[in-house]
Amino acid sequence: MREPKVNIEAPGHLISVTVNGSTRQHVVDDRLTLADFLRERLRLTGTHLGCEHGVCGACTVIVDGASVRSCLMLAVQVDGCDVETVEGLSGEGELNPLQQAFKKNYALQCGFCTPGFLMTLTAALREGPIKDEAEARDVLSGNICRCTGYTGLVQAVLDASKETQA
Amino acid sequence: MKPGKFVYHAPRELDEALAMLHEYGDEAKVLAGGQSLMPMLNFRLAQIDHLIDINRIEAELTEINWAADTVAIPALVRQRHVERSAQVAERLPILTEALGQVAHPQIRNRGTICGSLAHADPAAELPSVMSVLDATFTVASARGTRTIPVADFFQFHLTTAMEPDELLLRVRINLPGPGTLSVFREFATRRGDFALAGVAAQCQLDTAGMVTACRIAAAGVSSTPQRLEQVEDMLIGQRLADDVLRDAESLARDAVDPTGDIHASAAYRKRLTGVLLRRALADVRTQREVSHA
Amino acid sequence: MSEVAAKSMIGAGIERREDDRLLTGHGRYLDDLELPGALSAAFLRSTYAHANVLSIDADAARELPGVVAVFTGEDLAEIQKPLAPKVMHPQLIDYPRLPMPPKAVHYVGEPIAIVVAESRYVAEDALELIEVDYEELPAVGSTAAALRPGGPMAHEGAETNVAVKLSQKAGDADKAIRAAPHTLTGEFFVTRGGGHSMETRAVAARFDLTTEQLIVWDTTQSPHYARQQLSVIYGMAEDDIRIIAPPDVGGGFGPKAQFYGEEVVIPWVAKLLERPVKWVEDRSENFVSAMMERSQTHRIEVAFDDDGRLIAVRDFVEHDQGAYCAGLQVPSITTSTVPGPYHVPNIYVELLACYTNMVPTSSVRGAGRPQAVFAMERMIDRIAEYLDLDPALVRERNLIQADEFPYEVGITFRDGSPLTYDSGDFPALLSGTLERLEYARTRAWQAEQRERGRMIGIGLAVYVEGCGLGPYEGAKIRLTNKGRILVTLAAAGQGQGYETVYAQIASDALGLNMDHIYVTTGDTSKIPFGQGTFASRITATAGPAVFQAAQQMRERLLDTASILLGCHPAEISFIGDRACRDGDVEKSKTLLELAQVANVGKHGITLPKGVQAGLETSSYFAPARAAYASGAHAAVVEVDPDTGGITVLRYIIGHDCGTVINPRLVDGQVIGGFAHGIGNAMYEEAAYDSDAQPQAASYLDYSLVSATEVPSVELFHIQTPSPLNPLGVKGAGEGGTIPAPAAIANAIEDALRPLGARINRAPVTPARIVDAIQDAAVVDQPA
Amino acid sequence: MLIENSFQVAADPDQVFDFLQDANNVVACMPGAELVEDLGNDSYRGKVKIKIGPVTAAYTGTATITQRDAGERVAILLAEGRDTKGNGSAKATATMRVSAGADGVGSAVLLHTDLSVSGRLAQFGRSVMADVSNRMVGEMATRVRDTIEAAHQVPTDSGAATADGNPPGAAPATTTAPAARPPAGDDAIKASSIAWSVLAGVFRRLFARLRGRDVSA
Repeated sequence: MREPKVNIEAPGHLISVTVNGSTRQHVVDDRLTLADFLRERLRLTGTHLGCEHGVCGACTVIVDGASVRSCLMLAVQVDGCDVETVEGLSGEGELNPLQQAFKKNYALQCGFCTPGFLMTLTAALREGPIKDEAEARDVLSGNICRCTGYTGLVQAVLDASKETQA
Repeated sequence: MKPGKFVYHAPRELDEALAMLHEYGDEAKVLAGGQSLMPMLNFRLAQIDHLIDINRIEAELTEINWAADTVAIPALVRQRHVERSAQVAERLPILTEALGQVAHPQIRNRGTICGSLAHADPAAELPSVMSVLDATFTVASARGTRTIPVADFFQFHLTTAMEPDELLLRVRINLPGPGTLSVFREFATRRGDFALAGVAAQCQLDTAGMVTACRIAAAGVSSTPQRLEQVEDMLIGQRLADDVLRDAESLARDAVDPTGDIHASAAYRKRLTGVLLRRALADVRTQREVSHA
Repeated sequence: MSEVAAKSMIGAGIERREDDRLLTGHGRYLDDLELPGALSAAFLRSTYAHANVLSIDADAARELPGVVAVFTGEDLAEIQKPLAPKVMHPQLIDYPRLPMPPKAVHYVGEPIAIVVAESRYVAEDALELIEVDYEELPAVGSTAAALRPGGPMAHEGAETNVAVKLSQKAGDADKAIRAAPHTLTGEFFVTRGGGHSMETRAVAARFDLTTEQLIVWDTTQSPHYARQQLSVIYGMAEDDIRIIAPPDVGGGFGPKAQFYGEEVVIPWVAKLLERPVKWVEDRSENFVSAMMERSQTHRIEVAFDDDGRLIAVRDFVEHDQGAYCAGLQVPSITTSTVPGPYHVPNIYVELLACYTNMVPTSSVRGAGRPQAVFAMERMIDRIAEYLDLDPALVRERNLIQADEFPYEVGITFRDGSPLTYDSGDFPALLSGTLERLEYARTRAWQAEQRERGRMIGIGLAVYVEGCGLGPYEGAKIRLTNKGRILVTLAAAGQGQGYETVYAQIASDALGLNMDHIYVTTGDTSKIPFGQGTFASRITATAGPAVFQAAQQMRERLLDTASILLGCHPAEISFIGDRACRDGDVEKSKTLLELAQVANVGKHGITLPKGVQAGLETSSYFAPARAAYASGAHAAVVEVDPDTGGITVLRYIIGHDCGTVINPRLVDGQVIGGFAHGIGNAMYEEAAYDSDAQPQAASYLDYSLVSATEVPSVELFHIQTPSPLNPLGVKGAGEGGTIPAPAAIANAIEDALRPLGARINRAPVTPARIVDAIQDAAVVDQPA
Repeated sequence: MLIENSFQVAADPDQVFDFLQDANNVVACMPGAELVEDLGNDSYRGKVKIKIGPVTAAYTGTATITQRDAGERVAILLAEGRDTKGNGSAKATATMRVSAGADGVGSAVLLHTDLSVSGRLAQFGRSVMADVSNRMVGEMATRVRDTIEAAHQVPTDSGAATADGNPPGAAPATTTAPAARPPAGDDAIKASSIAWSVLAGVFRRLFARLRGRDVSA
């Protein structure tokens, strides 16, 4: 017979993580999610929490080159990783081609889901062009937008794909 | 929707991880991709005291190991990696095909093959695929390693034959011989959803188009992936003619006893299993026609 | 910067001003606010659908380190006052909806205690330590159960679960039906669905001890309504409560227009604790506490002549009001939406709003209209089938014609005025839709494909949408001391692009380039009165208000400039930010200069003769009555009878919302609404079991549509300007949603016609299609 | 949710009914369940732990035999429990009927259970809960049979599961429930439930103190 094991003392973990190119060191609690770490500790509030169970995609960020749900990762897991968030997409105040394509095609309304879409697409477009509407819809299907009906998003993906592959 | 408290461990060595599992047993959970466990922790459906993250283990757990007639997929191989492997597409096309239907790329980027199998959701794609591939599961604990055949591995919803102190080290698959044809078919309400039902089928056909061997498993219609042995028996020695397909459909429909829920009635799931099987077998037939064309 | 004043910004599809910050991660949503020292709150919610709360033991939770306070309903007795229904009825049997009821709970998810802690993580830990002793009571899990004789009551001691009976009457439907050559009946059920804005609800508050003012940040669609409610409940002056809807709100769709217990509890707790407190609803909570809508059963009977011309419609409706009445707007709108765009000489609609033990219902994008359109449009198809006529023809024969406006339907709309369609051209909408569909060719193709075994179906749905409701909306316009035009709206936006649209409208009225105009919204301290964003009303109410206030401002600017330039106002025009005499920039005053003279002034020095101090105008626009937008949808679908899989092959929308201010944004509203409609048609279902336990409490079970489920849409507009406002505008936010379930269900039933399967329920899911095919097969078997 | 279960026991119906009248016996056969206190008047305080993969729920509550008829060999048990973390509750009314077995050999036990679950587990996968409940009842039936048969040491032809050399708990031959899992899982359930064997309130406070030492995140 054993007493239930419970957390006696959580000293926290020192992590070192590169976020949008700059290295940050923080002590984080065991259970702090990556999304909350970015939002609360680094105050990078562009990453949004829409469902916290990995369906809506609003919290999508890029970790070591791959798009992931930041609500389904712990902050302590990104120790030593390279994390990219929406705040890192455009330098010098200019919108990057993907962001411009979003704006031009009315691919956003309330904007809450937008950072997740941008990060998903950023990772996807690095892998190669997105050729047609069907492929665009497939790439978009891991993120939910309640406002636009996706028409603008599809067009933005196709435009950005042309632009970035040109 | 914040997880309850737990102590996070990130062992660097497999032995260290196994020692922790040995110590904490039922109060610990292994974190690989986390794409099933983390939502449960966030919902506080799962509450654990120790989370053992195996992602930092420096042993060779991230590479697919190819041998002459088997392939082993160790614990940290991500689904996306397998999905994109040209070698997998060539040697195990059913796995590639099924992975393309697992959730969405962001989930597959983190999710591991072994993690999904250890999670043992009967509606998931991979358990039924492993059933037809006749996979064996190598599980490790501080007490040693053992292998479990797929028929024994899946026990119930989210429940496998693994003891609380065991970790799924790798899944090993015998590579299908030449001429083996396989199909994974599922039907889901939305792209990336868990299927209302799914069917994995692998058949060997002789030069005359006669089925000489076959394995069929259904997903989402039982508390584990369900082998459809009655259908397999019936198909052996048959050509995949339309009437045979219809017989297979009705056998499959009768062989499963699913539970109805808010998404679909039990009757629908039974019918759907039959339909998916018929279509899977038709695909097999088409594959053969193409390869013989 | 353009050197020439814009000619007409109304109608221009310009890019949105909001986008740059939203695309770079610099949006300012409520949870992004910096509130130093803020505590996190979490609510304990009932796990029972109906129970008495015997006791709550929160001692262990209070002892948890990191927990600052735990309050039960009893601890906050002073604020346990009813949240009044938004729309009342004299016969309504009302049960008090308390912010955090101390004694009894009436739905799963009802808040019963609040934990305030240093972090949300700790607050949720503490929730698990609170022990509640419930006495479970029988629960009502559907309207059918609510109306079952001898069944349980949603509220203990009640004699009936019927909250109110609403009815509408024109002519004598009973008599007409008795005398009619043909009648058909149908029974249709539309299930519950939610708003599901991607940002959930959230409230943060700070009590300023120095000024004794309460500042509340709230994701509400109706900040002024929230302020008024808080003022009543707290017994505080409205001026001491400032509600700020943050600049960015992640979608509303109706549920955020309602007023909730959490909005009462959070500011009060902040006041008690003298610390800022923030609560951000998580998705789990959202599933069981944000208001929902839709659930209705229609038993409809139509009478018609040999040509399919409608003689009478009689519809008995059961409406799921949920556990409390948050307002009767939805059932009321349903009753007046039934007759739609058709000549119906005899109408009788009777609606029973029923209490159940589920989350209260209120408006969700579409608000009572999709259900009525579903019932009516399905019956039009059934008439066509019965008479072996083309469903498009039956519609054409019954449509109100373009020269019949204003058209009095003979019943009353929810704004209290006679249901009078202001303008429209329904035949043009339908024929435009059919033309784009190449209807005759598509029907021929359908027949041909049917021969080959493909189940193709074509579905049509035409609707009229009451929108642009009163009572009023306001706008203030000011020339700031920096020389820019500031437009202030009471309405709070949820992503509709208010900062862009209202600058466009103001630009036209001012004759000034948009670059000099900016817009703020949703802060009760900036404008004294307002109503809120709901019922597709803002463009038709705030739009004219902005337009009028901007016209006044233009006069004021021209007057001031003309005095300074020594000419007549008519000689002034704007070039860039300069008010120029005779178009000459050498003889001009900049907006900054005008502000310097009329607003800033010179300390102690008299104003130039004739100049009026303070360049500020305001306007409140109160429409005479609601405006009516309209539209026609057509769907072509293919059904796989084996799996029940549905593929939408084509979808066409003809839409008329009067004058279009920004076509790109209107298209976005319509197509976004359409996606919601597709969800209602085929995917979304907030299922409850018979014990009223929610069965779809995550996105694993509640299916929101993604890009792969929403088909491409071919959209066209016709513009019949509303005579009810100077801009001629109507609402645009819901037209995509309203008829989509009807059009899709009509198309599916059309596809299945050879099998005789009936689709009587939305959403239509693959499983239900196959089950319906099986049912039809059983019925068809000879006895 | 209705769960129907029937099984044969190679023992006299009255013996079987007597066995089932003792709450201690029944609870000992129920996976993850234990009795905490006899409250008198056929009423007991107890707890049940359910574990489905990483999902766990622990219920504490009371079980009362509300009706018993030795002549008809019918008993009705009402069990109500609350999740120890406040995430819901479960309530079951179980009607047991023992009759003579087919052809007058041994006994037939009919178990009719009406189960309702509220809260989080009800919201997540009702169909899974149905399977879980079925399985629990099935497992209990198997154990009841095995225990009675072991006690009465009657060689059996109906209890194929014990006769064919399978471990107890595996593959009940005549229950309608899905195949139960091998002993490893049972032990896991048991081990956990023993770990929970502290009165709920006391436990919670202990839990609070231990967990609460560090406030972060």
